[in-house]
Amino acid sequence: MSNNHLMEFDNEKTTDVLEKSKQLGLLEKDLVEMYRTMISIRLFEEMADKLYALGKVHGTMHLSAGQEGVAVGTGKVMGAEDYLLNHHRGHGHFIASGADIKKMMAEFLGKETGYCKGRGGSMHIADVEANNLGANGIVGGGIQLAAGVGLAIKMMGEERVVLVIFGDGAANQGILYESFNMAAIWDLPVVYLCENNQYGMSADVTRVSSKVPFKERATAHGIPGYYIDGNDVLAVYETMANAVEHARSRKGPVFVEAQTYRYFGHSKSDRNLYRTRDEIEEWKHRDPIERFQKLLVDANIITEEDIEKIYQEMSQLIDEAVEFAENSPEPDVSEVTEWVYA
Amino acid sequence: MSNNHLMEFDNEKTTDVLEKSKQLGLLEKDLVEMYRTMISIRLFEEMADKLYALGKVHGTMHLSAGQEGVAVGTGKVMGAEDYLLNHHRGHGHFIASGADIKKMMAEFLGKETGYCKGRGGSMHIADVEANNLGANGIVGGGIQLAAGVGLAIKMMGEERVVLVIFGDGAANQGILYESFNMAAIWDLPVVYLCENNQYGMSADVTRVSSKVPFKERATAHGIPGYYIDGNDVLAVYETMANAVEHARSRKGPVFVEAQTYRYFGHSKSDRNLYRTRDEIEEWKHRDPIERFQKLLVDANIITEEDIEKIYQEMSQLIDEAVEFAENSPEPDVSEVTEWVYA
Amino acid sequence: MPEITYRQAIHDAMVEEMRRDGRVFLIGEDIGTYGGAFGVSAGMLEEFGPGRIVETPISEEAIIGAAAGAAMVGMRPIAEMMFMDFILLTMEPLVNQAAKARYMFGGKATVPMVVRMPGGSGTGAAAQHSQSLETILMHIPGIKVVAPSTSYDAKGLLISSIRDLNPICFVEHKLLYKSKGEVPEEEYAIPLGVADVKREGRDLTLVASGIMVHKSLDAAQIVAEEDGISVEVVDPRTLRPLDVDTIAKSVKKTGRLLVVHEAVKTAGWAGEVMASVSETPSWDYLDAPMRRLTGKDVPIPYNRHLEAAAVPQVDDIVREVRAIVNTQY
Amino acid sequence: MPEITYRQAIHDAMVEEMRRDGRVFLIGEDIGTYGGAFGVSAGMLEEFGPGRIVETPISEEAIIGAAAGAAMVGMRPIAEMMFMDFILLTMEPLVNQAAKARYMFGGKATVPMVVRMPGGSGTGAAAQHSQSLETILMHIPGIKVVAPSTSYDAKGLLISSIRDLNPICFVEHKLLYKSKGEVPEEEYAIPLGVADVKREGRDLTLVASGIMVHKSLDAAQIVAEEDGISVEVVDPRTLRPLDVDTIAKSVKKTGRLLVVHEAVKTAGWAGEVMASVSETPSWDYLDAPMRRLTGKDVPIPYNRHLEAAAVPQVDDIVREVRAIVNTQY
Ligand SMILES: Cc1ncc(C[n+]2csc(CCOP(=O)(O)OP(=O)(O)O)c2C)c(N)n1
Ligand SMILES: Cc1ncc(C[n+]2csc(CCOP(=O)(O)OP(=O)(O)O)c2C)c(N)n1
Ligand SMILES: [Mg+2]
Ligand SMILES: [Mg+2]
Repeated sequence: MSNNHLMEFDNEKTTDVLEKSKQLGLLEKDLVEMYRTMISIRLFEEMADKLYALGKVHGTMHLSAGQEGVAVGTGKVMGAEDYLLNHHRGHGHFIASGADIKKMMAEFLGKETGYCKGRGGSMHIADVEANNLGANGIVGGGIQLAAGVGLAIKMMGEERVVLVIFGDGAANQGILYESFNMAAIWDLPVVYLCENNQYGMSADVTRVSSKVPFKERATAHGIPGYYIDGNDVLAVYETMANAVEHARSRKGPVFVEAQTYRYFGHSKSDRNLYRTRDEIEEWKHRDPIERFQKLLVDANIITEEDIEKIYQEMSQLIDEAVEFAENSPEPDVSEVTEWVYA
Repeated sequence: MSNNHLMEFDNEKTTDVLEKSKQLGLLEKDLVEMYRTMISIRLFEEMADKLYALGKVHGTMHLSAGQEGVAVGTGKVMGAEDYLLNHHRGHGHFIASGADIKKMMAEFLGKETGYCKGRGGSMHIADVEANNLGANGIVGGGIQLAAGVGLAIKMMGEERVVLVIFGDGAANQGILYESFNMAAIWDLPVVYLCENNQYGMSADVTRVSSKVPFKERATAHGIPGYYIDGNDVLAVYETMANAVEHARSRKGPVFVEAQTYRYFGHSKSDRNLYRTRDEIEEWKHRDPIERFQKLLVDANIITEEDIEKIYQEMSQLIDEAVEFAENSPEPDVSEVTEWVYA
Repeated sequence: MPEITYRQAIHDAMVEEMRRDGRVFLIGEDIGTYGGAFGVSAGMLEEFGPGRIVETPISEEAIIGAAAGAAMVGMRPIAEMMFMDFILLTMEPLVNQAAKARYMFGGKATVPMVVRMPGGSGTGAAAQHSQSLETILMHIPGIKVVAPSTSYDAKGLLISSIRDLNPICFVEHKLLYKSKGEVPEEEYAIPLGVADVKREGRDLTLVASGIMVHKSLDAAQIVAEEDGISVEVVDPRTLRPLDVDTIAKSVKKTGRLLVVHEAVKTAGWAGEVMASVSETPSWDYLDAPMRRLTGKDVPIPYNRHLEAAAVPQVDDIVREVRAIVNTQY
Repeated sequence: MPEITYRQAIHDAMVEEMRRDGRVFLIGEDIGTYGGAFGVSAGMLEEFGPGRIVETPISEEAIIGAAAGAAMVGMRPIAEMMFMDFILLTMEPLVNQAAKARYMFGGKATVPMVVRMPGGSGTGAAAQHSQSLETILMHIPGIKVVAPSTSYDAKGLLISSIRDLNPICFVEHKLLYKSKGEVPEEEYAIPLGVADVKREGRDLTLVASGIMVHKSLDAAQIVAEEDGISVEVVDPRTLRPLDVDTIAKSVKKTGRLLVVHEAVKTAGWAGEVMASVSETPSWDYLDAPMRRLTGKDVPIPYNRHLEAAAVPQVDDIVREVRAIVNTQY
């Protein structure tokens, strides 16, 4: 195993950020905002890791450091009215979609002020009012819910789309193909985003998958498929913008596979035996944040000072979130049986 | 709906039976035997229909008249040591694989002498000793059992292959894609045969399937796929022989989709509202038996007299089977709880 | 009141609710032109069109997943499983997603969906098309399980189920589709969680559901005539939530309990009824051990005599009632 | 005897059986280099190679389908579900195929397979990774359900399960993996279907399984010391077939029954124990209503206090035992 299975991407590599952003209709402030969000995700994940090590986070969590390009390139495209079905490694996507990190931290600490009043935790974090229909503890669990949401959108004649995110491992769950088929025959506004970080837990994607990239599995269902560099945030933005436009204009579902990499272990029980330090280092050379940062600096959009400041600001926000979470009340144990039924 | 979605087949149409059979290594007696088996299936299904109408068959059954080309072209290829996972419309395949029609009839009549001692009926008929691992009442239910059998064959280092048969409707069950993926990554000796008779119950295959023919769904998994005329028995034989050879020589799984048509309703509750008489008639012009018969007669391999005689012989065998079944004892009700556990 | 079939009652409930509420739609296999495997939705495609009578590929897990997703964003799906047995293909979205979303999300989601499914044996469909799996569904917090035995109950309970905000498993019995019963012409709804005493009696409380209500009523009539035994037949109608009050009240009166279900014995819901009664003061009034008469612990066999032997029949119920009432404890 | 962990006991049983019988193999997700999510198969890839430690894609239904198919033709698969919750994705091949093949085919097939699955709460994994679904599996004719509570039982029962000719659901409890217990060095097997009295007592029979055995033993110790109440703790070890004899014998002696399980209350297997006891002469010896103490009827919440409140704890058991023993009926 290694990375030499990576194929040529469908996207053009972003080299000139000014030209690319013009093409995409992104202003400088959009670029800076995207950069800031990427930083906030990275720092958030590092803090989550710390809290876990301190025993403050119960259970397990799945960190997405390294995958910020996919999260931010995607989040920037989605409208507030669009639905999101997230997966277990979804902190970044949730943040990029505008989450309140205070409520996220509070949820991780199991507090009543958390998004799910401490009932869900990282694996089930949701914000239904904001159209975020939840992370999912079942690999592939959100895929067909998304088709149902797409069906509802179509029935109600709305302009929204639904985005469902899942990993390379999830791509081998049969439900994806039932979902592809249904979404295709009914032209549902579903955007399937496969975040391929090379592994499903310890399983190298090439060892457990009959053929990569996966996009052929989509096109075999008549669904347009894209295979892109997920560590190039503007490439993600561009492809996702096209994908969402396709779905929103009632042309049916789209499939996007974004290649990326996670730096942390799969979850807290992971001893990283299935991959080498070298491999991790190799991917760090393609770090989505550093790549984007370099482009921004080279184009004089941000300075080293700005970067420093952004890191400080984001750190502070995260510290505030932790403080909020720590000071929040625990759920009332007498309410343990509430909210089973509506 | 109509038949104009039929694409060009991957097989060459059989026009010269002598040349074709020479190519395939089939002797004249093989051809006659194949013809006889086709007749026996047709007559068997007609008799089953009669018995059902007389109230002698309990429950439901799914008749395969019209699909004899697939059954016989396939059955002739398979070796006795090969495993079969059949589906609910599998009488023809069972007969073509050498079943004892007496025991089949006895099973339909729920008798102790039936293949499953009257416990299974048409939907669960099996002959485990002869490597027939059963029809299946669950659409798609045999697909992944087959991969497991393939895995066992591989582990034991045997030369066998496993054939799994399912319909166009079953092709939309997600388990098929989990199975494709597993069989492909492990190079399992599984032959997937999709018997596309245009409908899954009342559902026109083109209405409920994102893309036909299905073979692209197999090739997207790196599995060779063929789309053939199932009503051309020698074309079926040829393709299946290649497919089985591929699997047997440890090159991994293969997928074959054979186009055909069922004449009877889906099951006994079917009022055929979803298709027209014209369509049924149109397909009868492509009847697999008549087509083969004409080729055999034209090539002077059989005469009209032979045909008459074959019909008579087969009819008699079937009558004998019915008699056997009718005279067989019912299971002993006191044994109803036997054979739950081994 | 006009008499209509159980099938018609279910059909009418769906049609009326779909006329009343544009969010209600039907999703399943062969529910359009074919009218459903048991004909329940016959004619609905003509009235509501393919936009609301959503015919699917054969992809049960996807049907339930789609229903759950649509329900989470405001629709009111009624999903049809062609046979109850196929619910086994859908346990992931049903149990891990639909049933838990509300709780996991801290009370912020609702999943108003109904899954209709014909269960039970008696048609010769054998092991994979004849199961009675309601107990499994009862064991899932977040799900309600409804199992009507008459046309009247079927219509009234289905209307309440469609209007309910939770995932509902609505268990129909194949052999009841042709049964007839009085159903009012005016709109009505039967609240979920309320049992119905289908026959009053003094000597023994018989709890039964679905087809077993009818067999039990027949048995009750026989023992009344032949033995002078007075059986009270309680039909829970909703298995979860279970109306323990009504059952316990009856047991307090009769001092004896027999639970009859078609589902197989081991870990079947008879145990739930007994455990629930044990938790009430009625336990003190028991004059005999609580008993159950259930399906045998076997897959349903094909042969019609074996099939009949696998589940309780009227004679079996008569025998069991006599044994309980006539034994001295 | 050496003390080993429950995890090690399961590991050893698999290793020894794989050495003994070339037909035995392991199939599941991340069972190779990773050693399984709970480390149970650590090191096995090195000994047996990828030919017998079969690492799969994330395709649970396919794992169970493949195991069933392989078993039907002579192999002896041990399938690992990473979490018991995922068995819900596999109900089709498990229930409709593996469990029924033998019966449907008139006794002519055998499906010798073991499905190992860690169940239960207590690790903060929340609603989709903490379920106790054994009751559902118990309701399926053709399946046996095994649920060991100690290292000794785990090893002996797993060996019997691997040698058994039927589909076995082998339920492990996550919180027990690190628990230690004595296990003999020589080969042994514990027959399926035989309960074990984990503590003898006179006043009350407490039936518990898995982690609840330990909580119950702790509670028994407390009430013995503080109240002089003598609790007999019966661990069925195999939930299906259930050793009703041992339970009934105990109830006959103590006159009181409490069933403790982590699974949610409604339609949980406590009811099966009660129904079974009702069917024995021991019913006559009951001095108090049979009771159950179970998981609450909720999905398992994430917050650790809520999570603990959702399932029986030692204090709850103590309270319940006292209430039963001290109440006059
Ligand atoms: C149905 C199911 N199977 C297995 C798991 C355990 N599990 C959680 S995440 C994971 C790997 C998922 O891989 P992938 O989809 O690539 O996502 P990634 O973790 O790489 O982001 C596994 C096996 C699960 N939660 N659900
Ligand atoms: C899981 C499942 N879903 C639905 C059914 C009901 N059913 C039986 S056969 C059938 C149609 C199957 O279509 P296809 O696979 O094309 O096979 P055909 O009947 O055309 O031979 C359906 C819907 C079933 N038996 N199992
Ligand atoms: Mg991954
Ligand atoms: Mg078909």
